[in-house]
Amino acid sequence: MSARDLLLPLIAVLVLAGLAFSGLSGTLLNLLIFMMIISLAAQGWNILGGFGGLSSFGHAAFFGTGAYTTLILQTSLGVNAWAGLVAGVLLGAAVGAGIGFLSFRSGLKGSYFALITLAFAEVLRIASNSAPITGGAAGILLPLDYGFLNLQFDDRRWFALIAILFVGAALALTRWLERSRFGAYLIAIRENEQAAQALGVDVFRVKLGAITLSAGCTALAGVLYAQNYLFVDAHVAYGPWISIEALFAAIVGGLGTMFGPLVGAVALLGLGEITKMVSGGVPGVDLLVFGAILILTVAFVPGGLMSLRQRLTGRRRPRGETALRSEEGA
Amino acid sequence: MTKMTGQTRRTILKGGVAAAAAATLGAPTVLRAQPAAVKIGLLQPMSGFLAQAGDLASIGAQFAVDEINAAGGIKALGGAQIELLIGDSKSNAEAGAQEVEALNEAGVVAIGGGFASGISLTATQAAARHDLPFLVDSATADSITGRDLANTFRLGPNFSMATEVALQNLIKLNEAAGNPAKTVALVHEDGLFGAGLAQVMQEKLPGLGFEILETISHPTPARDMSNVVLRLRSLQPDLVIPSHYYNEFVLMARTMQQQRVRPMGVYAVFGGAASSYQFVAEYPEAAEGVFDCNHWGDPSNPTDAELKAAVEAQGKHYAYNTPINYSVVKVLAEAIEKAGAADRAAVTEQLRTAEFGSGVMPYGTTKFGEDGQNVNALPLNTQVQDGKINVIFPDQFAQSTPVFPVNG
Amino acid sequence: MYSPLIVAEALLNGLMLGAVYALIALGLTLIYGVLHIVNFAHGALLTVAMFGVWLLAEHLGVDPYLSILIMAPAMFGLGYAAQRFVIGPASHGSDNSILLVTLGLSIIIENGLLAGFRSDTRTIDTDYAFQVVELGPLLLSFPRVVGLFVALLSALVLWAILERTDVGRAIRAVAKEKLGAALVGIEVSHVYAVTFALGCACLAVAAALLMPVFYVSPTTGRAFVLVAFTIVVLGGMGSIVGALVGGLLIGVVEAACSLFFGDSLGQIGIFVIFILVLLFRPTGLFGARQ
Amino acid sequence: MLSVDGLTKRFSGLVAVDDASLAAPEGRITGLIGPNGAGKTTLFAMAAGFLTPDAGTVTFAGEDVTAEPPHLRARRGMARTFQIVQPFAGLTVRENIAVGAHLHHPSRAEAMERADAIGKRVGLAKDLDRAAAGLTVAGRKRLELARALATQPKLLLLDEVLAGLNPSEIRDILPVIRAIRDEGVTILMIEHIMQAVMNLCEHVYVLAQGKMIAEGPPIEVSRDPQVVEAYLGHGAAARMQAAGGADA
Repeated sequence: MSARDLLLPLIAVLVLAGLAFSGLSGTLLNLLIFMMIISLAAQGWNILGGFGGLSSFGHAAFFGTGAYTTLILQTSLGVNAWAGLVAGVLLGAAVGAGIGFLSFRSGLKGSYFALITLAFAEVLRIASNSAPITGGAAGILLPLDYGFLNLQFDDRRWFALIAILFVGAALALTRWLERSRFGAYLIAIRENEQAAQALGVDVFRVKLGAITLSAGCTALAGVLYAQNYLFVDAHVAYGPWISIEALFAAIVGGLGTMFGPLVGAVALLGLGEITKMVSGGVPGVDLLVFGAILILTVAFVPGGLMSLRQRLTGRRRPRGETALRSEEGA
Repeated sequence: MTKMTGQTRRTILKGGVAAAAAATLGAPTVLRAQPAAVKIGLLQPMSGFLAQAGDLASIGAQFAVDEINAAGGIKALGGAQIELLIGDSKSNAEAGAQEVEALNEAGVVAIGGGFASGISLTATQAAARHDLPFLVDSATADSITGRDLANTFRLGPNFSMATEVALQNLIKLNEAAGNPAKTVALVHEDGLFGAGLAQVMQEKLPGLGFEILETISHPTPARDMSNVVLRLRSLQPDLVIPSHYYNEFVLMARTMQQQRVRPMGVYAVFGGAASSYQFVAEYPEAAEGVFDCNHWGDPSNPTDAELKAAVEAQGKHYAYNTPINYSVVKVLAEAIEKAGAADRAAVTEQLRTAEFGSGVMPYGTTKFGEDGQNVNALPLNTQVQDGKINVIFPDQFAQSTPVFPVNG
Repeated sequence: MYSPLIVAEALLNGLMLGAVYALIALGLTLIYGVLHIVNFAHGALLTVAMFGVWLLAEHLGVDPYLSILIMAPAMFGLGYAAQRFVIGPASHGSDNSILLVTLGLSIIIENGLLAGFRSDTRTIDTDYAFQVVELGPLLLSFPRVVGLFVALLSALVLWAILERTDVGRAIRAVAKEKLGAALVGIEVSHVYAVTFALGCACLAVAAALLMPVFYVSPTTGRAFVLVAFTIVVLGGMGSIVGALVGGLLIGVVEAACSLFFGDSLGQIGIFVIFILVLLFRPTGLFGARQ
Repeated sequence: MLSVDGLTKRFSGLVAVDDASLAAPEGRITGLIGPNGAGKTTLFAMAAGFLTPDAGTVTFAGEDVTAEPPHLRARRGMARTFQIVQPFAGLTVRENIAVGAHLHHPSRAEAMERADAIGKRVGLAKDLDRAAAGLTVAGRKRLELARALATQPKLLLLDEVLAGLNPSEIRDILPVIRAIRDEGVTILMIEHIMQAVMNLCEHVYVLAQGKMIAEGPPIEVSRDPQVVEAYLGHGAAARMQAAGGADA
């Protein structure tokens, strides 16, 4: 990876940061922060689902672990928020490695993998709803206390900036994937596991690495979420909503592309706001539109929004497309 | 309904951004030359699994707004009208916090409501970011007012206050009948509300001479109550103390009827359905005799009957959400009146120091303590008797005498 | 801890509810066995059927059990259209895409219902909902007894359709050898849609059996779909007998768990079974070894 | 280089490979022939580690690798192609080959460079930027070969790389294989096309119904009437002789 490879992530960070400091109203700033959080979760999903071709329905397991970890450490051990953040990411990654170890050792993929991840997330949701350490059904509330070390800011633009920087870091991570042997191996596994094996790829280890990275990234989204709302409960942390948002943003944006999840998160959440406005607040209409967009994307633009741009500029890289269809040949 | 005139000033926030857009596009039509309207926010679950509660709450709040506006608005502000902005918390804590941001942006002076504890916890904190006074209605978790948030107040009683009253009344009830009840089974939903209440009961009941046979928890929503009721049938407790939301309460009561489980009493604390007219109307047999200790309007206050009529006029069934949110708006309006300005800090200051009426709730004067809890808040005990929900305790509000044991 | 009578009644309850679970799982496993797809929209389609039963009862006064006669064909048509015109064309036949398309479909259905009916829970009040059948000392819920028998009868009908009709033979041919079936002139996409439709018709029957004792809201199906997946995986993906036995088994396990560990933790039991089966015996109890 | 001894594999009661042994000596092209369903591909899969034998051992460069998974064997220098081609369909030809090259070249740039060179060598120069899915059958076969070569193998296991090609395509690819051998890569190939076997292989094994029934130089084996009549069908011997005679 060269310095040039980092240029695009850098530009993205500058544009987003400029937006955050352009005098947005509080609501729009909140929306921007939320977009960044969903983008991070989707960027995590994209590593496993987009590059590795393993669709998870249970990324909530990682998101929630990140969120709970940082809040538990802060409220009961008095650890500072940044240490909580690191711990949250590490523990989230560890949960990913654990689930990956069990699933990949049993050779689960496709629907089976999707279902088992969903089941793991549900087990965590039910358990955290009654376990004392997660505050049971009450959840955990972090007291309002501004300060850099607490990762809470009176002026929310600073929080937005931190979220944007993390999104930038995840973009750089994705770019590294595109430029590294690990990434090439991961894509090779997505395209054809057996052939990859024959070429010396340790399929199990590469998948395990991918789910660990993926989980860490989504756990970071969970940490930021907890830090932003200062509250998590079992539904917020481990509920199916975040698994679905992450998957939506990544697929609609463009699987296995660097900017896909970010573009997808911004487009979907922006569209969600517009739908809410147009529908006059009828509940469910925004998600209904999401569902329709998901189907249309899979049906007509399997490469996601990013492939539209490439179609326009005439470049062809059929990656996302095969990511969706990778099982055909298997 | 003469009070509901043409100028209903109710605006439902259409999502966060929409609200912001509306705010910048200028205020809604103002009739004649009037001082600028004062905006009060109401945060309620208008959608999601608690939507019924939010609906009933908004009727009460709107009723209060119309009443105040018809009587000349906020006099200290030259008769400024009140505009009620309803934010939909979608029955979840995160959306609640987001709606508070939207309400803030729309320029409200204060927010009332919250309904559920989880939502209220995050919403009050979000409001605190903007020094926005927040008057919680019926959310009961003690921790809501115990967090040094200067902006947070609660009109209704919290868990500890309510369970204390409920237990006192339970003992009174039992003593009056010659202490027949000795054993108890607790049935609770495993959420913040049910689990919290069950915990308090587990701590206190043994000291009061009751033996807890078993504590049974179930998730919300529950698919099926037959195992819960089977366990009750096996245990044969004298009393069943349930704490769950509406659907589960109904399911349990009907299954108990089916399985012929008839304890001496079903004694609910903040029961989801026990003091809901919908339950009483739809399943009179299952509801008959059920006790509840809950938020409840003062039956001797004529406005309470008017509120009930207003709800029924819309083809809905009355529950406590209406009177308590009516009262929340009344208290907030009084605070604005006393502050003499549509200013958040001034309103907060008034709430912290002054005394207020209590709308239609049986609290006498409302006075907020150091932590923001209304020190005079009081739940009432009711019993379903002949298809009517009657107040049985405390004596000064009682409409009838309790029937206990119910199965005797 | 409990008297044998109570335990027996709880297990019987579980067995009877399990029969309805089995019916839901039957549709899922049939679709998997023939189309080789995991239909994630199964729960949402169940919700649609339950709302259908509710609407018929509420507005036309149709008895929930009688509404099977209307709902089963209606759901058959809906299922046919969904597979033929949405799922099939949109997913280009790839496993991952089908999963995503059916997920999208379930989100559309759930939120469409939410927009139309709000999230209120709806119930049907029937005279017999809380009646009991007295079997010696046991008090058995009447709707559950009906559920058990109708579910078993439906399974029998489904079996007869598969074994004794031309369309059933075509379905079995496609399930075994898609290419070969296509070569002898069977229209595969039509057979796929019929299979999907049969699965949906099973849901209609299940919905009618559930409504007298249960409520429906736009997310009700979710509670059942994971149970159904567990049954299908346990019984072996694609195995009809497996789904039946698995359903009854899960019903009993659930009842036992919730009797002894409480309803909250009883739920975990099902997921744990699900995970263990997937990890250690993904072919299920009745599935063929691969 | 490679030797398998007494390999046996059963599938639910059916014996696919029964006590089969063979050796592929270093620097030579060894052939494995036999009628359809003889168990050749199963034997190959066991040699490369994709299947675990029920009995027997696989020895590679003097070490027992019977229990090693395929990726570790690849790292030792064993590469295989698949009878049914398995391209990474969504990637370009260059990227496909680079996956193989990555085995010894962690750097992306180096791997791509190697991929270019190998692509040119097997005759894919003009297709390097195309999606692998868009290649012709012949192109895909070349890609299989190129990817395997990119791992810098000591032993190449070729599973019917010539099947499905027309005579002129075969004529083009034969020298490529011979050149690979000349660079010191040992080759073991399964092949149906007799012309190629006679042409390329120094030593041939014959597998039938899971059992090794003959071995020797191709000419000898092809003249073994037992082999010809029992396993290659009537008249096959004559065809083989004609082909061998014309070309050798």
